[in-house]
Amino acid sequence: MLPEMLLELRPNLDYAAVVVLFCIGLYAVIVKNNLIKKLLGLNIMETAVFAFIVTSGMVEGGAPPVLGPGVMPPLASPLPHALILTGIVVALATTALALALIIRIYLQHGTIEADQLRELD
Amino acid sequence: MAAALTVSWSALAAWPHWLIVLILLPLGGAVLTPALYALQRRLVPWWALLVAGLTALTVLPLLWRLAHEGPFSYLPGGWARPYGVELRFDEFAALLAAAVALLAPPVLLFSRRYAARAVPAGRLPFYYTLLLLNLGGLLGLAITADLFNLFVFLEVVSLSAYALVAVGGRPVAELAAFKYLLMGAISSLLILLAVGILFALTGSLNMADVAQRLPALATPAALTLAAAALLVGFMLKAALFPLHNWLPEAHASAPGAVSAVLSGLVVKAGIIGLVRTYQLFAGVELLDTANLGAILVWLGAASVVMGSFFAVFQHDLKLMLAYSTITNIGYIVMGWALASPQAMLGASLHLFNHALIKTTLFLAAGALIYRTGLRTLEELRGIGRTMPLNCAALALGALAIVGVPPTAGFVGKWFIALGALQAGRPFFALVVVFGALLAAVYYVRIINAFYFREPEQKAVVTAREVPWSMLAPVLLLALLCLGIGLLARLPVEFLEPAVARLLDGRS
Amino acid sequence: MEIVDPRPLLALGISLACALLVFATGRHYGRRVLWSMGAALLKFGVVISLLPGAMAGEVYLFRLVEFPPGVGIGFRVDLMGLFFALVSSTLWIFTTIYAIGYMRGEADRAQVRFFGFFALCVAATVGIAFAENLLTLFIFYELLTVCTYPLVIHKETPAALKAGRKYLIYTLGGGGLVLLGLVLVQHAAGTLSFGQTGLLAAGAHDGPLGGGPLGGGQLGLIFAVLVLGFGVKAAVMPLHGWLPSAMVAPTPVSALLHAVAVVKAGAFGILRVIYDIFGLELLAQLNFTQALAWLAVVSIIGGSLLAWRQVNLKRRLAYSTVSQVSYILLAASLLNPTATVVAIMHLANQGFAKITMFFVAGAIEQGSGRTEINQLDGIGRQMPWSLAAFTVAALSFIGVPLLAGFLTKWLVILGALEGEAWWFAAVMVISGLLNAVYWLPVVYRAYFRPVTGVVADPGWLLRGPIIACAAFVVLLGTTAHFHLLPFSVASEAARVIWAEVAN
Amino acid sequence: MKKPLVIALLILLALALLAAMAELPAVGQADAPVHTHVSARYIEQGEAETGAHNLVTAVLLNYRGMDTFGEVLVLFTALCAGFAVLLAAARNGNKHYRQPPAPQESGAVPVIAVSPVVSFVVRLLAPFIALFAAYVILKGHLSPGGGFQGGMILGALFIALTLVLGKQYSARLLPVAWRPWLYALAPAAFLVVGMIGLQLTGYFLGYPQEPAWHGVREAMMVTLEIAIGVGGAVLVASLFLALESD
Repeated sequence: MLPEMLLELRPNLDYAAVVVLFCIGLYAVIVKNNLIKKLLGLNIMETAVFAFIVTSGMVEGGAPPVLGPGVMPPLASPLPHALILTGIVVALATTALALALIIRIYLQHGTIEADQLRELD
Repeated sequence: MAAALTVSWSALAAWPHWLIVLILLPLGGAVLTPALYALQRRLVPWWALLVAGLTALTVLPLLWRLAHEGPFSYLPGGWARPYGVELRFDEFAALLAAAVALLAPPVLLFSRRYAARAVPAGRLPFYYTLLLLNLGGLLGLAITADLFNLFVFLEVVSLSAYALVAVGGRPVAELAAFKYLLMGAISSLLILLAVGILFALTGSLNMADVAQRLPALATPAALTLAAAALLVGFMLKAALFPLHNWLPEAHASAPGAVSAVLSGLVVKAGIIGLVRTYQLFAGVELLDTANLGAILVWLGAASVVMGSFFAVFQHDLKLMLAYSTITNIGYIVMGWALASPQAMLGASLHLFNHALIKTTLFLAAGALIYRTGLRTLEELRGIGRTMPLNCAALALGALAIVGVPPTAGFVGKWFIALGALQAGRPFFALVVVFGALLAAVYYVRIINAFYFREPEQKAVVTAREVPWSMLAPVLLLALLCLGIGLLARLPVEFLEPAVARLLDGRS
Repeated sequence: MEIVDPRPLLALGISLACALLVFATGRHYGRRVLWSMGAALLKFGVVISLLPGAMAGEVYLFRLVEFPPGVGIGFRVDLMGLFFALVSSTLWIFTTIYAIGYMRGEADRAQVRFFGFFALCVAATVGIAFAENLLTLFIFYELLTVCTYPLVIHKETPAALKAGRKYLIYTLGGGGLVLLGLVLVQHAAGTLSFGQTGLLAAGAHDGPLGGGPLGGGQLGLIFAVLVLGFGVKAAVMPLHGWLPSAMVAPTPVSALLHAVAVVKAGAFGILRVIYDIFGLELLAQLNFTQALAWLAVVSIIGGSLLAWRQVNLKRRLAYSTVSQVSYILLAASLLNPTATVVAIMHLANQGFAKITMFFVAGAIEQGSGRTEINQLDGIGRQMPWSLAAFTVAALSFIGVPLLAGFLTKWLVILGALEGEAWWFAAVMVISGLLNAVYWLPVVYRAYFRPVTGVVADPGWLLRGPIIACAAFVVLLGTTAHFHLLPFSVASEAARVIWAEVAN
Repeated sequence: MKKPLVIALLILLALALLAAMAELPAVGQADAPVHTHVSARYIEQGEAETGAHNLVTAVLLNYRGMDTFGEVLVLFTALCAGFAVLLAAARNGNKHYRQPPAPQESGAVPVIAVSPVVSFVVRLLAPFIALFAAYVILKGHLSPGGGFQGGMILGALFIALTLVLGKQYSARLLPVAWRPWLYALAPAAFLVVGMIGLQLTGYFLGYPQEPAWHGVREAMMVTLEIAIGVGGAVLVASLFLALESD
């Protein structure tokens, strides 16, 4: 079953990279003790999802969806790009707030290690 | 006279732009709040209240139109679906919108005096801004008919919610907020991933369009993954057991008015998400929705039992209320997943009623903390003597959440239990009753401590009722807990066709 | 003939208004007394004014609100409910007088709470009696639970709080069962309204939700759930544990628990289950009542045996209640007209006799601080009026003719023989003997042992109600066939119930 | 103990994800639904309908303007959230507040010794960076680029200047009295442009399509681009200042 799946996956190897990236990010979020590292893991996951959506809009031999002299179809789909621009802003916002919270946690507790924080409770 | 009134109402409701006004008002109001603070800081609470009040009024013509015409759409930019972003006002959107409309003004009125003490002065304008953003985001999330737009509004809601938890500056709250953020961000990512997969499969983002195109696909694994990612994502947002871990601390450590909004309204965003997921996949034959339903029913039942079970052992009043939210989310999800007309009706009713009741409870608890600074039942013993009105409101809210007839909490549970029997699954009717009993146990503990124990703390003995601008909203909401229970006929009749339509769409 | 009439609501409203007034202004002794007595008398007047019409076959109806469609709060006065309401509102008058005397020494705050919640409890009882449907009944049933709780923990001692907790766990558990039954009945029958011969009778043949006829198993489940749910309050063994513990409460509260409201509400609920929800016809086809009868027998004999073992007077009274209330269940489960009369009638018989004994026990405790039976030597000579009343009540329980209890036993025996269930008749005789075994020694001690210690005069506020209640015990036993007196009301109620079957 | 378990679970998750991904249309396949359904119209008619050469901009500001409105709201939310979490938490009368431990460095502004070379270079380059930011914002209309990207450059410039020239200078660059209005600029611009669209076309965020109105349409979109740019820059700059303030 597994080799069969891999065979099917061949045209979608780009997506496989996305899956690996996603899992690496999730691993960091779960296992890492340092809150900043957890946040980095989250950012890796975000990147994975963005990469996935942008990849889905790609077309073989296509040009970027910016019209102008000499631009010939096929064009990549503009929609995923637009979505991901918004997605990046959302990720930025989340990261900014998370960093702000981490700063406050550090000021209040003197540490940003998850296990030490748990003991403080 | 009555006829003239009717005509003018329908003329008013016919104005096509109410739906966009509904979200522009709170969001626009929020955007201007920091600037207003710079000009005239004392006006900010009143400004927020005004914005919330106007938003609440906006819901009225929308409800009128929905009741007379059925669901309707608004197309920003004028692009026909699926090319633009569609906004759509259906009964489930109406439920959440009505809850926001009803609860936002009392919460903001309560906040004026409450936040002045619970929130550091420099953060105050942002407290109001974030509250308005949160409410506006919830409205947007309720009415959007576009998958990606749903994600964007969900983020407005989530980000403001994370920050609101920490706005009071308590160290515990900041830690809880971070935990909440981490879980929330993961759930958002899962949702975005699912949106991406659905987009890759159908090339569309409009929910109705996607739902139409999904049944033609022959990709079981991808569909399952999309459904699963949406389910898990929204379950995390809704704090369904076993993904509830983040909720109690976040809701308990936030300032009282914020807890009310979080527990009453924000978790409902997850429920609305689950409803939308259901609507997306209802017609897909490759994917056995009954199986998904079966899982959700059990998770809902587990939430009911576990939430109550944890709540029984809490000493902190607000933690108790927070665990009770998990229980009630369990009821709603269970009712939905049972998928019989009465159970769905009950779940929809409970979505609204729980918002009302939990807001009452959290505001009343916030008022107690405002006066005494005490949080545990042991410390608050005897508070019923010194703050009788506030405690009476809390007691009424407690009765309602237990589901004592004829309060608002009864109706939803009643229909969920009946619906369980209707679906031929009497075990879940038993769960409803058992959950109500467990709830009775811990709410009796609260009432016992407040009324039948001698005060021990000095702060309790010297406590007075909170100022009227805080007491009035609490009392009003408590009376509504009773009144809406008595008037439950209206929402039942309003929702029945919607539920029938939803179930028809499936078969 | 159904007539829309607001008087049932009025009766409820009087008690509620009394509670509110007491809470608002009750710190003043005179006002507290005025509101309580005024409301008790006024309510009795309202309830009794319903009697002539009801005896003439009128049924008063008042629907208050319907919240989910088809499910609402409404009131309906039929004879059985009216009988219960009459018993309870008569006893409220006596208990109020007694309580005014009994509570005199207590702090104002405690008294306000006592009289306020007492009025609420009585309001709930009227609500139960006049409930038009099972939901209304359930609401007031739970209101009763909640409002009795502050009374049970009145003394706020650790023992009282513990008893209160036990009381709540038992009764809320029972309430949960009733709620479950409520959902099941609504699902099976599509309605909760009383006043048809058996809500479920229609559903048993043709399920309204298209689910086909209800099976015996489903009906059995509904019956078991409801009977056990109500049985908790009726203190059916093995669900009786809360009742003796609750004896820590002051005497008027015990009176409320045992005679005026709480256990009666449970028994009344079971009567409603049998006569209105299932209906005689349906039950006649099924064998459920047989099980209920045996459950009642266990309680009757077991309660008596346990009572025998008690050395504390109030605890002995408590276990005796376990035994006595089950008479009602036994009679009801016999399913014949004679037994139906007594099932209703015993609500009054047990109430008046038991309240007399509680009042006496309270008066003794108040006057001398004695609570154990072996301390009662010679007290009959010190408190002649009270102990005479006590003796009357005890003889009534034993089943001496011309007293209320005799009527009960006699009719149950007749009913049992009518149904050719002679062993239930035997149970009645054994129970009478057991009552003799544990009550006569008390009487003997009181009269024939030498006097020990001094007893303060209980005063007429306590003595009056005691004598009046004992007089009622005699009255109930002797005036069997006077029009509008309790026995004829109960007979008429039973006749109406059976007339519907005959049609 | 925890790690192997997590890894095992993640491998399972990865397999599930891979199974799903394997079923998706092949990457780059031109007849996938992504390309044939909604996108097809954007590519074919986008320029005519929106006037933007950059179709991403067309989608961003026109077809899915609501999303971008949501995006600037998210930015605004993040800004307020940052302030709500970071601003001085001196409490008014709540005894539960625990004073945070004093930060190691005393003094409000972390003094970073900036070498004269760096200072000179930053000041020298500042106008050019600003020009570049403006270019990216405005050029986004025609080719890759756009408001948000330009805004980030502007924000980075602001941070660099503050670091080099000190906090006093930042108040001159971004006057305190203006700040709340600048926070509101991007979402407010959307509201105004949306309302103008409502007046002109009858739809919120609608753009007039008649040839006579093309200039207006252009102006509306450029306004939004600039507003998004300024909003992004203000976010980065303000959060930086808020971090510094405590």
